[in-house]
Amino acid sequence: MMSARITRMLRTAIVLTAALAATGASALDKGIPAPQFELPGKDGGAVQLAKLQGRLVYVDFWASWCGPCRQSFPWMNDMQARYGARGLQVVGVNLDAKSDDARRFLAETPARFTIAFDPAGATPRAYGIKGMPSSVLIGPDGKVLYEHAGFKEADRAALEQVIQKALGGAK
Amino acid sequence: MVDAVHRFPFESMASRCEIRLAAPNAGTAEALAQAAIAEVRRIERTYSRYRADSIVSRINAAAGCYRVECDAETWQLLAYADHLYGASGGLFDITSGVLRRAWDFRKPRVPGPDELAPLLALVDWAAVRREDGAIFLPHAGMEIDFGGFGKEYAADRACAILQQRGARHGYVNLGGDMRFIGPQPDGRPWSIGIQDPRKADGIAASIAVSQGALTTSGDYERCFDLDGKRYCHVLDPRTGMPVSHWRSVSVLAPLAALGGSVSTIAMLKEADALAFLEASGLAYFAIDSAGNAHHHSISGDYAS
Amino acid sequence: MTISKQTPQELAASLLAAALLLPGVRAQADEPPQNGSISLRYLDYADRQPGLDRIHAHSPSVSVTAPVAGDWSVEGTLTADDVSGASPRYHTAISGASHMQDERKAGDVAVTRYFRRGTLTAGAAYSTEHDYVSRALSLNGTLSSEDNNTTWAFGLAGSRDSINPVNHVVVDEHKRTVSVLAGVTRVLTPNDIAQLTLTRTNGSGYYNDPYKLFDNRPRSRRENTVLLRWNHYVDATGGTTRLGYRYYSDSFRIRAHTLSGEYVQPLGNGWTIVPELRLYSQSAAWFYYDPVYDATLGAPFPPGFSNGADPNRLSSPDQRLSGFGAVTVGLKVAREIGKLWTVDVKVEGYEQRGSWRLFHDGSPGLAPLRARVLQVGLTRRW
Amino acid sequence: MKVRIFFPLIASALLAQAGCTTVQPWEKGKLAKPEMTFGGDRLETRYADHIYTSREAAAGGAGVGGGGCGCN
Repeated sequence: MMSARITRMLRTAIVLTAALAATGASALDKGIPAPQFELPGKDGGAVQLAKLQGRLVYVDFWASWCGPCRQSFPWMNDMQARYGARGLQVVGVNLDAKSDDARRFLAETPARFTIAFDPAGATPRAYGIKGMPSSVLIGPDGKVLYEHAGFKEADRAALEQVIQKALGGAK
Repeated sequence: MVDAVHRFPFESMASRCEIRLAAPNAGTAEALAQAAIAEVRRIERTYSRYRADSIVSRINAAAGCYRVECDAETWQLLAYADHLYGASGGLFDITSGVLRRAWDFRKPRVPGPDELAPLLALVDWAAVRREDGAIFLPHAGMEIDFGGFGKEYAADRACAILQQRGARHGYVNLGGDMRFIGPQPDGRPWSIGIQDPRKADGIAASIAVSQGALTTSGDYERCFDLDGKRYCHVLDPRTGMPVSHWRSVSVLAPLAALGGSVSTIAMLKEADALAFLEASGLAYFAIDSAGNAHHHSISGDYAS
Repeated sequence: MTISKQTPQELAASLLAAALLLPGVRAQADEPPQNGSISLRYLDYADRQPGLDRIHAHSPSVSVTAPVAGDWSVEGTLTADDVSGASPRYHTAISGASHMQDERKAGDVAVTRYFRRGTLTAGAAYSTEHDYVSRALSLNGTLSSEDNNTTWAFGLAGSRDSINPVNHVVVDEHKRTVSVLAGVTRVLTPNDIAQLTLTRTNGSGYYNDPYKLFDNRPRSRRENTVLLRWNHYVDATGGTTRLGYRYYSDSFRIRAHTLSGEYVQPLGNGWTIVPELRLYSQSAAWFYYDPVYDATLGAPFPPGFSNGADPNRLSSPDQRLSGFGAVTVGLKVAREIGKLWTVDVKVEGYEQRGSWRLFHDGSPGLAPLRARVLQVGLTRRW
Repeated sequence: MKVRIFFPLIASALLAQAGCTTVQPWEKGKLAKPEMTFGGDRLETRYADHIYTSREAAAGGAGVGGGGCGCN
């Protein structure tokens, strides 16, 4: 009797592990125009995706409570410093319900790129993001080039290559 | 509880400097500031052409005679100077310091061509030989001078030291060239006024900055007026004469060393300055000889 | 030195790249903690019954969690129990209680692999004391839904113990168990998360307590647990309630209900206070006998022993198999120092009484057991 | 016996049904707090399990794989 139960448990375990490897559906299909947004910026001005037409825009959805987000800020600062002159513009869209939490985060973890606030969460909903943080690379033509959820050490090199390729391509 | 901001004024590189940073208490602020000021003084000692024991003086003394070994830091600075020479089409030439012998901005006197000619012959970065860690100035009397970006480099170093030790809010101001550690303690950016070139205590514009660097080259720092014409210390290395197209060029950049060299090159480019500034991809604020402002700000935290 | 004609983009990039090469002009941003941590903890446990101080235990332990190469993490703990005191030989009899002094060392290690939407953890545990060595292996996994709101958990573990009591009542006895676990965690609202976990353990071998008289237990045991937990964030106070209910039942026909509740209340500048209440109630094992002894032979002989009852009849006078209720009241105070250190102190009082059993009456005639527990902990993240 | 089967069924039904409004990733700020996770301090949990299994008959529930002991 005991072995039957164990084997049944094992079978469900194996089925579940197989599902582990399945890749998730991407929220936005490549090549479609990225949903527009206009959000309040950090120093009062507005941040509009339309105004960044012609630049390679790296939109990153983050929140103060999200651990991997804190890891990604130094990397995004580096990207903005190294590729800003070649047309990259990093835009960090904060999704904290209370923007004060975000400002405390920014005082501790400096952001050398554009910051916008979306406490209501309309933009991430439009972009259909699945995890925190999530980033979307938008080409100079306003179309979605690449999408990425989460941020790990190993992601740094891969993401930089995508940016370089996109910049290389963008004349 | 937001940390208080502490101020540490000091004199260096013949200009008024200040370190402003937020810290839990005066004691930590003092310790941090002293470490940064020590670094600025070290750079000043190492690269000042007025000090006989500096590497720059030793290189200049050996001009036309023998090569001088350089340490890694000097070697990097020379490599950066070489890069600026290339990027500016030869206008940014650290051997042009020798022209200073003809110009004494304390007396309104314009040197004649015969006085400038022998000096112009010594302005030739292209002829300087740099191999396996040593530098050789081929003609006797040649001189190099890091005045073009030495101060900005010191500002970057001081800021890096403060950030390394945990400072998050404040800036380093060396004679008007500013490098920002981070926003004000409450997260708001610093509001910085850009000097009006023609009014000593006037502000031409103000910029909200929370990181990166704000550097300015102007025709009002060391200059004199003669017959209604302004003669400033920014000299064209080909003619030995002061530039006159721009009153001042301010640049916002990730590093002071970059901003400082771009603003100086822009002054030297005279009519082509705007094209060069556009190509540099940096935000700038320039006032031409007629007093009109030309500015370009890229969205994002670099400029307001 | 050629003066290269550079396109605007190249010029800008080359200028910046050159400036960035200048030595020491950019501070290396200090990396935020990578969820590695090391904890030290010390436990001081003492229990007694009216008239007899029973067990006193001091137990330092250390635990390390280290992320490895991005997708892996390794966790390990080491514990040393220094246990001394007296244990009644039957029921809660004071006279003849056996005095003991024991040093137990235990350690375990677990390696976790992180996938995009799940984890897989392999673990091993080892515990040794002078009369009991235990080895255990486990494999646990989790799988999250696409929106990360539902997480399935599954686990499989086995243990193998060898028992050699000092009184040589038995020699080289063994006990093996195999356990399986299945669970689901569900995000209900932005303030609520709930979890249901089912476990089943089958064991065979030596279950007796060799130091208790007339302790003759079945050589197999099947145990089931159902655990329902619910954490709720209270917007008004910024605190979190952590409630849990566990139902336990086994082939000894013991049924146990456990209701546990904690309330975590942050107090500002690093202080946190956590009051805790736990209610427990269990029924007696079917072969447990009350402290009513054989008419002629008296204590500790089970009733009917003298007139020819079957000598290897299953029986046990162990208080832990009796019917009783228990209450734990505790308070933990924690202080976070800077971003990397946390220190905490926890004090708990526990009392177990037959009369406190819920829904039914508990086993009669046993003295109440009281225990006080003191813990001090220090954790550093890196 | 009846309780053993009946109880988990209603519990899991309750769980599945109750969570019908999907919580978006950016709404999980409070859920990310350490006290909202079920893990708890490893050593503290280890001590609690150890004390209760050596004073009560019931054991386990949250996980599998811990070693046994001859505690009395």
